[in-house]
Amino acid sequence: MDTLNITTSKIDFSKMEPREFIARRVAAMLKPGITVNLGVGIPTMASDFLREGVWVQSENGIIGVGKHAEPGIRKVESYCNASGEEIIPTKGACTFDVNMALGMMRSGRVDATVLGCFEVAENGDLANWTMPGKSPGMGGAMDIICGVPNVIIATRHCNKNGDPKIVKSCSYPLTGVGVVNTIITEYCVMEIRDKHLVLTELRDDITVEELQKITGAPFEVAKDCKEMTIPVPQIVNLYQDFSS
Amino acid sequence: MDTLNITTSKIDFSKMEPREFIARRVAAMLKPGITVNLGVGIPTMASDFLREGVWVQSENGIIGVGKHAEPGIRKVESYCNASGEEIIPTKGACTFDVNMALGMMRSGRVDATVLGCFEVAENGDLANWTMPGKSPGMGGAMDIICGVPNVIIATRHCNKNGDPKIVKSCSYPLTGVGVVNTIITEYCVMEIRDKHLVLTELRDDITVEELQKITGAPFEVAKDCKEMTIPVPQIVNLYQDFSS
Amino acid sequence: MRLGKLYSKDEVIEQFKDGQTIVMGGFGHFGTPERLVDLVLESGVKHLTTISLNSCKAGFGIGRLLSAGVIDKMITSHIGNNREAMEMHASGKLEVEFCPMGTLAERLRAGGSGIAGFYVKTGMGTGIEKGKELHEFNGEMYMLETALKGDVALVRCRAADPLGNLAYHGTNENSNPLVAMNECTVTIADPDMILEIDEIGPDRIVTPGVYVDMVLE
Amino acid sequence: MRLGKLYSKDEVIEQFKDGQTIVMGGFGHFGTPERLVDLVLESGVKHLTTISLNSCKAGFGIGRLLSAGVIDKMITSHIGNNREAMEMHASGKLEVEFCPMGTLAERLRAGGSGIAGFYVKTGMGTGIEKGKELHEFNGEMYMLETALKGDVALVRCRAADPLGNLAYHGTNENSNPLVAMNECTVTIADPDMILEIDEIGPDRIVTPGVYVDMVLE
Repeated sequence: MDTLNITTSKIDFSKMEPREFIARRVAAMLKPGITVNLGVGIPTMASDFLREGVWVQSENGIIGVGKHAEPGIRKVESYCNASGEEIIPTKGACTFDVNMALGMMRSGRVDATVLGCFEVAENGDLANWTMPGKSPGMGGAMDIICGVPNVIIATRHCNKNGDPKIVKSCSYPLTGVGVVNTIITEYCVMEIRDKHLVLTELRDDITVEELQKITGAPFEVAKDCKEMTIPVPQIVNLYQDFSS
Repeated sequence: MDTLNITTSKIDFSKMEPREFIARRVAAMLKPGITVNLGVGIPTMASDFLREGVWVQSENGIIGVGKHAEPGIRKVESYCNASGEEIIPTKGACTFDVNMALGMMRSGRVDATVLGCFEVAENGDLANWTMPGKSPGMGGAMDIICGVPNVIIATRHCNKNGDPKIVKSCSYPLTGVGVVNTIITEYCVMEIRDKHLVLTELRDDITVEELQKITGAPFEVAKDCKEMTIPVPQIVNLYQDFSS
Repeated sequence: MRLGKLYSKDEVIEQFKDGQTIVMGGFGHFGTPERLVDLVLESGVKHLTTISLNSCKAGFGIGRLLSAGVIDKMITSHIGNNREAMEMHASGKLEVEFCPMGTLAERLRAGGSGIAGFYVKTGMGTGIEKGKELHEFNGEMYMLETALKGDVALVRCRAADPLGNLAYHGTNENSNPLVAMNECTVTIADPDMILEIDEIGPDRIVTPGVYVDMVLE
Repeated sequence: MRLGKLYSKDEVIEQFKDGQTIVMGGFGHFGTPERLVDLVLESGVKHLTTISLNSCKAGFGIGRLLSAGVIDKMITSHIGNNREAMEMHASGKLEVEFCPMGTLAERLRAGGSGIAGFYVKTGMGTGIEKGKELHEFNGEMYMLETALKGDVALVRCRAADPLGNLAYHGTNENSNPLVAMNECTVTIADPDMILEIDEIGPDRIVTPGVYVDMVLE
């Protein structure tokens, strides 16, 4: 799940809505050839910014989620993503029932998933389905993370009260135990290595010290920690074999 | 599963091959509107003699098995029955995988099944998958009888050694316990009622005493025991609702 | 004489009773049987339990039954995209039994294919395994999930024929084939279009008519 | 650069090794991956275990591997339509592990969808439940059946595209979608025809390419 070694361009982050920034950074992380599940919220936004050749799987029964549909361009809404938003299927898409969609994930056929969170802990625990007074439910998240090897959390760094979402230990009921590999927020990219947070990318308008103040758990700064940017998309061939 | 109250015609049984006679009698028993599974051997022969409106299900994944295909009429063999013989699908047929085919039967969606046997006991036990020196295997039979409410056995009255196939108690490993409702042989129709055999139809060229000699278990003769004949097929409408 | 399994509005309405468990297809507002929801509402039945993937978007599917106050309890995996459902649940007006989506879908399939229960890892360690039977397979722990069945199954499909054969389109398929399979007392399809026998075609039929009791005309 | 998942004969042959468990689609001589059977034979591998619905008709599918003497053990539901298989089994030359067809199919699906085991009534009271865990559900006894996985899955299909999406036709579908789902090290499809991307169509694809590793050109 490395970022491809391609040209990067400087974007004025300060003018970009944080959720869009996160979605774009997530999209840039996804390598052509992989199949990735995108969860409700920021993750499904990423589908508008993906490189060609990235296959988006959605638990409602599709591989080949494309960009969001423009309202009103078609009469019958027949394709949606995990957020229940209308999308245009990509070339080569296929649809199936939700049983196959989730069975495919439990059995490890999907390479990665991008999910939102209420809390994510330094040991990789994830809480995103219920908290006092707010219980959206787990949807497909529990099924997804029990088989998908690479779990990426795409989230605002803090919640609406300004409290850290990245914590030492989750206080809400868990969605998964020790499953998270990568966290992407509007400020940084962190990896979870051996139950510890490692900062691998940081925006240039925030310092490590400032980031630590809004993060609820200690993190190590990777030796090769880079500036957080959004690489420019690369055109690829749908037929290409990226497996090697 | 009653025989429809329709005109019957006399057929010269002595000139008909016993397996064909059994298959024809089975076919006449199946009422338009029902869905019936036909097993390997004599049962699949019945599909050539069915009335219209009887839906034949086969465990290899089809509802709408029609008559056997004439050899060579088509280049690609795409439809077969449980015996692996090429058939022509009926109008309105549909195909599916074997998982659905057997799940449909386990969950009681198929009204009846017609199977062959090595032995069938007066209490409804069935043995048809393994015996010393001969083990064809159970195929779908065990799955089928665990959910299908009406189990009809279509079999020669005696085996190749002339020994009765209808017995007091099966000597071979069982395929099902107390599942059989009806037995059809080249000589008679018997029903299993409260773990006892009841003769309901008998050919006119054999006496009750003669039948008892080639039957390995005692049977009662039904008060309304009839001559065993093959009713003439009736034309029906595929769209008709036979449920009421 | 009835033409196969095609039924009128009035005949369908008769199927609904107070206190039933309704299994409904749909995800968000995609693939929800809206004409059948109309008839549930028209029937005036109350105190329903529903089984569905999620609570739909407000104004669609389950969401409409919820707004009408006829649902006592939902068995579902997600209500987060329906503010009304979230509020009713938070204020205690609606009982919600959450079940992971894949497990829920698998339980509906089990309840329609003679499978009493099955073992999955989904949710192990999160607390949802509490009270469930656990079993080790190849060194990993799994939890037992059991078959789920309803009274009435409401299915949205793209096409139906008079034999009750159904086909789906796009992601409107979602849970509909599983809902159609589920062993309910009555299974009713709401097709976008009714085609002649053989028009769908043997390969394209996803739900064989043997699973379907009524097709709404 | 490789064009998607299309592979040559020689590349496919490299996948076969002595002692592998091969899961093969097909029922009788319908829907058997004959071109892949050619390659198994050409590879010269031996001591195979096979998992299939039945032993096929002589001269087709599993039947050809059996005649070549490269199968040590079969896991199957039926060998009755293949006299050679019956004789090899009766004389002790072939080990056969019988499993009811629906249970076998369900075990292949379980072994491809993260389900470790499931409970069915199939065969209760016949003796095949011996040594299996039993469980009561709603007053009836069920037996635990476990997931089955192989090393190589061989799938026959009507159409494939370069992404590995597969579609089936008629009763040649039989076990092929379940074999394709099964979690094998390598899953290889033998299509009647290779179509362009999007030619099969999203609704008509039965096996998404994500399950398939190689499509034989």
